[in-house]
Amino acid sequence: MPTVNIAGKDIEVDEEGYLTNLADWNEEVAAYLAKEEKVEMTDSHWEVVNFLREYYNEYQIAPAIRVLTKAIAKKLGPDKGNNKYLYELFPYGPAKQACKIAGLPKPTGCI
Amino acid sequence: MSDVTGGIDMDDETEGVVKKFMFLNRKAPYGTIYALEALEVVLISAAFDQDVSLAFVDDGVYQIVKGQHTKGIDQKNFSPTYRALEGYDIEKLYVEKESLEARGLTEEDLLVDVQVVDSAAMANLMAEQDVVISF
Amino acid sequence: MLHIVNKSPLERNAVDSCLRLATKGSAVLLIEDAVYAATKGTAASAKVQAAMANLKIYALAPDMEARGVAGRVMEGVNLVDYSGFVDLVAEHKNCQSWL
Amino acid sequence: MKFGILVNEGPYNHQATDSAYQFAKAAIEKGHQVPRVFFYHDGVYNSTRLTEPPQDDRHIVNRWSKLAEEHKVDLVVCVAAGLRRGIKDEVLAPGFRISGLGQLVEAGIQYDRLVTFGD
Repeated sequence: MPTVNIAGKDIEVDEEGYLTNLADWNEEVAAYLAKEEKVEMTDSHWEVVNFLREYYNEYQIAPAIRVLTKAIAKKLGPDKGNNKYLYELFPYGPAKQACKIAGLPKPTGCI
Repeated sequence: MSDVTGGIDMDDETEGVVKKFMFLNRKAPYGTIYALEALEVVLISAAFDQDVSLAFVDDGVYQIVKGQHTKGIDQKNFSPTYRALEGYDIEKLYVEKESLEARGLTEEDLLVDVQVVDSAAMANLMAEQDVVISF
Repeated sequence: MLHIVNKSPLERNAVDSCLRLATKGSAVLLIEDAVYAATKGTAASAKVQAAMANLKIYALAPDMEARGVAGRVMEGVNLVDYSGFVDLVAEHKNCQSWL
Repeated sequence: MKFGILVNEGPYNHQATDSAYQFAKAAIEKGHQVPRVFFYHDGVYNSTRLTEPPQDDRHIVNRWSKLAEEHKVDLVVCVAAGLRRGIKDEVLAPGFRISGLGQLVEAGIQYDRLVTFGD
């Protein structure tokens, strides 16, 4: 397993850069993962990432994209709860990029 | 790839067809993987806009009892995921009354809102499905 | 509806649950280890016999033969081969496997 | 008529996969179609070409491959269940492919019947 050094700590990631141990996640790790994805983290990005973490903590799954948009619309308003907004923040897909930055498990391809 | 379905390709044959799908859960969690992998299918089925219902019969009712703590067996506690189903628009959860009673449980012991139905009602629900997938 | 059961009634509750949740007029096909439910003289025979008042009971002959119980089939049970299994699935609007 | 088949158990341990195969074969012989068999849970182990049973036993994996070749049966292995159990593209026998659970739901929607075999 490759490791990356973030803020003086060796952290294990898989070939695609996903965290091997989800417990390793912290905001510095998130910032590093975002940089690898070429995503410049703004408050709006953090809002989505934090939302995903809360969702995961509550339900133990990463939400399907349409469930995510619906839940975000409910919590943060309809102007943020739509595909266009989320894709602007995470151009390669909120399911993939935002989940990775949020330290959620890698989507297995069927969600 | 479609954004709406979260990466699931839908071809033309599937579009517009709405069938009644029932996922019948009869096995307890953790002892085997069936409960967890059944839940994974249920979550995927939500993307297809079908008429989905879940039934909990026999030891399947143990999947949704409150107070599951899995740290000691080092397995993921997936019981909170049943509470996410509502957000996936899966709202028809049926529990067989006789199965609950046989296990000394009541509706208050369950971690999600369900409809408790007797055997006869459950039998009718099952009979009216197009597809029943049992785990 | 066609109910397919594959567990011995002497080991698991699949046959019991199936009989409890099958509506009147449904068909029950016993395959694999469930063919023991189609035999006479077992501790489960009486309830299967009683269920025949409301249900049509079938058993898969190749599974009975493999297990040496073909000669013990209960009266009223209809024996089918795999081709008959396919017909049963085709004839009924839906099917359900009691795993 | 079109039959979808779901196989939930691995080969040899449980009769489920044998019953599923006999059912598929009988259905095709009777002029029905079996457009897809979906392998889930330990059923994903039906797909590995590393399988080598003794010569006097049935070769469950090759039997599926042959059925796929002769009758255009789509043998789909669930990606999530496969990844859990070390089943990846590089070990697949001919005729099998890895895809998502959507293929199972789709089979339920598109075909006339979906028959489950498992434990």
